[in-house]
Amino acid sequence: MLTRFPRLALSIALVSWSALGHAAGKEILIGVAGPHTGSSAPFGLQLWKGAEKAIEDINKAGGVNGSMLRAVKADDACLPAQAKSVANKLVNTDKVNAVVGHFCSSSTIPAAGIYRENNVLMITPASTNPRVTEDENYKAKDCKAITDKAKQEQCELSNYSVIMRTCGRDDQQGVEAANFIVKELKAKSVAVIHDKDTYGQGLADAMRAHLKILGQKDPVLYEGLTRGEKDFNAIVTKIKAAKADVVYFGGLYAEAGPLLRQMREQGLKASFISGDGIVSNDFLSAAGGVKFVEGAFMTFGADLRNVPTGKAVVESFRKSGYEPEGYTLYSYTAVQAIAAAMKGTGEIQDGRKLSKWLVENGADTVMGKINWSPKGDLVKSAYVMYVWDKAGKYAETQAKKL
Amino acid sequence: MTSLLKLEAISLRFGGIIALNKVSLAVAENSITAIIGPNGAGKTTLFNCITGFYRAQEGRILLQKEQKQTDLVALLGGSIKFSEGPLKGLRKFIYGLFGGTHLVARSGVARTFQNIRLFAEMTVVENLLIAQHRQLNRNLLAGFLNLPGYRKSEARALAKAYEWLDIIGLGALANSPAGALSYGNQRRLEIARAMCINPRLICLDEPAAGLNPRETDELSVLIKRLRDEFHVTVLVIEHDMSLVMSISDHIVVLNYGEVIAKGSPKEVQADPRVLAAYLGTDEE
Amino acid sequence: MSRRPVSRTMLLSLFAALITLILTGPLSGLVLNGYDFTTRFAAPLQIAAMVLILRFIAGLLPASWLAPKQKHEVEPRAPRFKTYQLVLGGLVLYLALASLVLFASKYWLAVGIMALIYVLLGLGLNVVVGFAGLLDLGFVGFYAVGAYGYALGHQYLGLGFWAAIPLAALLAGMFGMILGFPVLRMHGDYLAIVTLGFGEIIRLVLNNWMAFTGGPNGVDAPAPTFFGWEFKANVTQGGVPFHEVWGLEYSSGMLDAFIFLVLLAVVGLTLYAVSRLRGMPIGRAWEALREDEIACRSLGLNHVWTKLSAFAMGASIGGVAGVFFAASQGFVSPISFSFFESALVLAIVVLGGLGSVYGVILAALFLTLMPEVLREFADYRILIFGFAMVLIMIWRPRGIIQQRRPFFKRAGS
Amino acid sequence: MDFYVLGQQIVNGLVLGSTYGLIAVGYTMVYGIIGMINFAHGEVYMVSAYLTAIGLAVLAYFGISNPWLLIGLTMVFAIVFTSLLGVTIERLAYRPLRRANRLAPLISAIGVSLILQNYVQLSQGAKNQGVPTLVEGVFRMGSEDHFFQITYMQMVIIIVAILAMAILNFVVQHTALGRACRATQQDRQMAQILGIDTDKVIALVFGIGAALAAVAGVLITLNYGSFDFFVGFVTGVKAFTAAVLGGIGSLPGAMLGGILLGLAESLFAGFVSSDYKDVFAFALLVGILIFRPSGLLGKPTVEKV
Repeated sequence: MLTRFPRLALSIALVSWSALGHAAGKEILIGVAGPHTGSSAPFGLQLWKGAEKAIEDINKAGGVNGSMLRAVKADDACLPAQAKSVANKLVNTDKVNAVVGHFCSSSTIPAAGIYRENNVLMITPASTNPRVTEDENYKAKDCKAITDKAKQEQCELSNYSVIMRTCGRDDQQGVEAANFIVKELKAKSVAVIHDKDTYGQGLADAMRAHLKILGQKDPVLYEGLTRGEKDFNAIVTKIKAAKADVVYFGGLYAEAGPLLRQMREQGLKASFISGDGIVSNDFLSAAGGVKFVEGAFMTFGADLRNVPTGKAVVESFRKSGYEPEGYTLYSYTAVQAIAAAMKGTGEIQDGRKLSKWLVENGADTVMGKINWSPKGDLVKSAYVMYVWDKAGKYAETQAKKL
Repeated sequence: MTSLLKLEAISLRFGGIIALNKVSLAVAENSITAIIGPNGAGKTTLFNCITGFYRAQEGRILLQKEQKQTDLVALLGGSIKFSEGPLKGLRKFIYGLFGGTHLVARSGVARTFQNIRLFAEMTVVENLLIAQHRQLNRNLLAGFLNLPGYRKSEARALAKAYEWLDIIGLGALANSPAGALSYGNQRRLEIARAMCINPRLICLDEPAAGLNPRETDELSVLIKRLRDEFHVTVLVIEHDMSLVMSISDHIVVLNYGEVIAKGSPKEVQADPRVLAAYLGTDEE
Repeated sequence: MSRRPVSRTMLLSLFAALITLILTGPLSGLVLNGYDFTTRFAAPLQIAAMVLILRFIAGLLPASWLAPKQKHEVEPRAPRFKTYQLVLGGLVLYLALASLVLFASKYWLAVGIMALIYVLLGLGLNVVVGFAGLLDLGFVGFYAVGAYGYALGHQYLGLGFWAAIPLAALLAGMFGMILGFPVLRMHGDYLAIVTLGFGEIIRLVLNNWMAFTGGPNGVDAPAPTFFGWEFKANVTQGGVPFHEVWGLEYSSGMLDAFIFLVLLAVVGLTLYAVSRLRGMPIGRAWEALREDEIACRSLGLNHVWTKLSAFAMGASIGGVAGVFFAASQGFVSPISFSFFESALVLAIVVLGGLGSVYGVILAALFLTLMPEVLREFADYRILIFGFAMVLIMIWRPRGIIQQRRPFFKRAGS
Repeated sequence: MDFYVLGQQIVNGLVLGSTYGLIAVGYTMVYGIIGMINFAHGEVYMVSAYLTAIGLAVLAYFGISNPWLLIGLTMVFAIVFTSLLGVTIERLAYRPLRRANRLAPLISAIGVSLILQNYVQLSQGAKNQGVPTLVEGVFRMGSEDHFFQITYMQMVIIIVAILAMAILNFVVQHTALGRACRATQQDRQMAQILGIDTDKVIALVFGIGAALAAVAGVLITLNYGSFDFFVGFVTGVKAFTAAVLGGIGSLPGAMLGGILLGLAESLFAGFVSSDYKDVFAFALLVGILIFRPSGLLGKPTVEKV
């Protein structure tokens, strides 16, 4: 309501001001799409904060090719239909030059179709489902035979995907988790729980598949829970009865928290492992305190807060009173990559040209130097196993590198 | 005269209470038969049995239709017998579960209700059109495309509806909501609506309740017209004894679920058992 | 027009502001931060001040402006236009709306498609709730049946768009019957919760049955074609690209334009059919059933069949809407069929005015376009939406448009 | 079947069911008196969950650390505030619609729940919130690693739920206030003629319903420790289902329906499949309503001809 009225007024003023700027052709628009309503909203905020900050920093440094960047916020509520709608709006009405987002894989996948169609570069900082960058209709064309120079260039360009990401893929993440479970924890029986969503179930399946490759017997339990619920006692009792010594959960922190807490409350001492969906300080409060999360494992990309290249940015975030957790810095990275490509090519609209440049040159970002495959996935994206400690913080496990 | 409706030893119990105990009676074709009795005598229950809202537990209710006899109780389903085949069994099951009242109505028994049951939000003329539902062209496609056959059938129904509106004197109010009519008009409209299903027997449940003397007089004229002009048989429950005596050809007296007397108005009036039943309440 | 005394208005406004202050105090003034909190006392004060001002202004307005003014019944009226005039008007309107595809951006076309889909859903639910008076909270189930029917039908049976429309209508209609059967004996709100349960069951099964429906990942739905013309840059269904046939430059908006045009025609036809239904025997029977089931039975109407036919008719319209949804989205997943959608469609029917087909159109446009227009307000979007729902209901409890009953003229006069 | 596993699942079901029951009572009361489904009731419960956390944080700020005192004071705070909220909602969103058709308040209620949900999201942020564990301790039966258990907090929930229902049932059946409620329920016009201020009675019922939601909010929040602005919807739908299952309008019915639903979910999830537990719960509802169209303890509607 009125709580944020001054900000609302301000943003309206900004919109009208920047509309003038846009008319002068001096502005580059970056769409930032993610959930701002619904239960995944905290992640949408992370995406927004990261992108907003990156744009601010880039503008402070003089912008891109003399133009200033501006973020356009889009709320997809993690609903596929809404995601398509906002993607359409970003592309056709706001006429953004590139997009950072979306968050939920289930939203990113349908939205990606629209960006592909319109040749707009989209970099997702968070959607780890493999299908995001796998385009079924895509077939790499052989362009060598084409003699006409311009046409050949066109053909080669079409082999680049405008859908990219700054995060890893669930198949990589699942592999890391499975390795850890088998080699470090030496688990005998694993229970796999997921949240019946594209991301969660995809991750759980990827992990399960790799367990099989490692020669582990089938999980003693493979079940879905319902997102939004808080009482998982029945499933916990079931895990207990199945005598699992490791519980792997594919899903987000809001369900992971209560699940873990209820496991501990029922006296179940099995190790708990999850993926990057629980990378948020809110996991702590969702689980009901330090004593429940202590010892919980999770896979996540390198914590950018510890990467030397990101130090200054992290400091600056903290000074403004915001802890750049989870995907914040990945979103920051995505904007940096977009800006770098625009600087490098001098092009601000053609998504394929931008992605071609990124694939060929890589980008220097807060993550350090990063490179992409032509598909749009990171060439090197090491997942690392983290563990939550007594202080309610997470840190890389001290285990030997596998 | 032959009898149109014959009740043979109808019994109905609600829990331990015997609502109807071996009621037998016959209604002559083209007559006006009144059922009277003190409150709680089982009159409306009997009506509900005849019109298929309750299923009599024992006995038969036979409706004579040209050469054919229909057992109205059997229409409501009943115990499923394997010998009858699966189709009939399924029908019985469905009607047993949801009631087969509409089949009774379709076989030619119409009724009105003690507490008027009009379609209040619909217009007067629509009330009459619904009653003719079975006689209309209900083909969806014909309706959507407004084909001639459909138009003709609607026009016929409308003509009949207006005909009845003229009979009950509501022609001017045809397009106003039925719920907005005065009480007396609602009573008459309900009778007209029942008549629109082309019944052979019409059961009127206290049609004069709540009417003023002038309206009651008009009603008695209307009821007689139903018999004389439209050749339907009328069965009426009524407390207004002067009305009953003036219109009835035949009277059945019910008390505690049993028939205690029947005969012409004169005979019934003289019957000591009837006087006893009404003692202290009504001694006309 | 009477005015209430200003001093009293002042007092009432202050009271309202005080209540607001108490109610928003803890929630807006104390913001949770872990197990701790931070204070933001300005927020509740601001809200209370706004309530004070609004309440005061409202108090100064003549009372009759604010009071809900709606007559209980609207008298039927003889139609003002002849049939051919209406048909002609409809055609002109269709052409006018169809010409929108030439101007509207792809985004607004997509919004328009969603708006029309909700009009269709509203018309379908209107048959069940508005006409037959059966409160159905699981309508989204039929929508899902239609959408998945198209997507899965293509995947497993190779069904095309045009075959899917009648088949989805049939399939959804059948589901409507199946749902209708067990609820025949239930009344009012029991019916509501059982239908809600059915809607949820359909969604949950779609979400859990990985092997058949693709679970949460959903299924791709093919783009519609028209006599072998495909509206894609590259053909995938063995047709010819539309833009090549006509020598046009390819634009991704062509597919949306095509869907919009077809959908517009379907909505027009449905609109015609549903408004005809009211004056037809079956529509009258539905309404009669809503008014008094017992009286219906006494008139020989088969209430079982009548109820089932209402469910089936409503459901098949919902199923058709589902096909268009799948076609325009290009893929379907269970998240799109949550209970909230059912509530939204119900809101369309009730806000529009029960039984009123034109009200449904207005309400559907309002409820789908408003959130898009409000996108500028980002965070406040749903909040404003909620307030609008409550206020419209108070302002016009019988819906935006109250439908007149059909008028029946005496023959020959 | 392992006895301890079965026992644990039954305990799980009873606890879950009691939480449903507590909220279901609010639905049933409002339905009983004005025949409307108060869809915003789940959101009222959600608000009370936030109030619990705010109350605890404020009290802790003032240095109170006795857990029972904390819970007691928070409960009082939540009840007072939430009832006021309930009464205000009734006054603003439902009372103007008293004479409208049955569906108008339903839509208004959906509007109110959207407002509450988004107001809380805007003012408190979208993130998950939590409260610290105040009551620890558990009662176990069985051997060291083969047991079933119930925590003290879970026991409190079950006891309070049954107690609340019993007290309310007593109030409705045996006090002047209850008589006024029942009279209003049966015939509002007649009750008014007889001098009952029906508006007041209805407001009161909304207040009591909301107060129960507050009790549920405090206890459930303390038990599960975490909540967000979305819990009202998820729990609300289940609680509503429970109220209908038990026979809407009947207070013991709401409790019974809640416990039955909780047990059904928990046992089905535990021994068959948690993926399909909600399918089972709704199928159970449909099945029961087919054979008892007015719910388990609801009065059958007599078709009076």
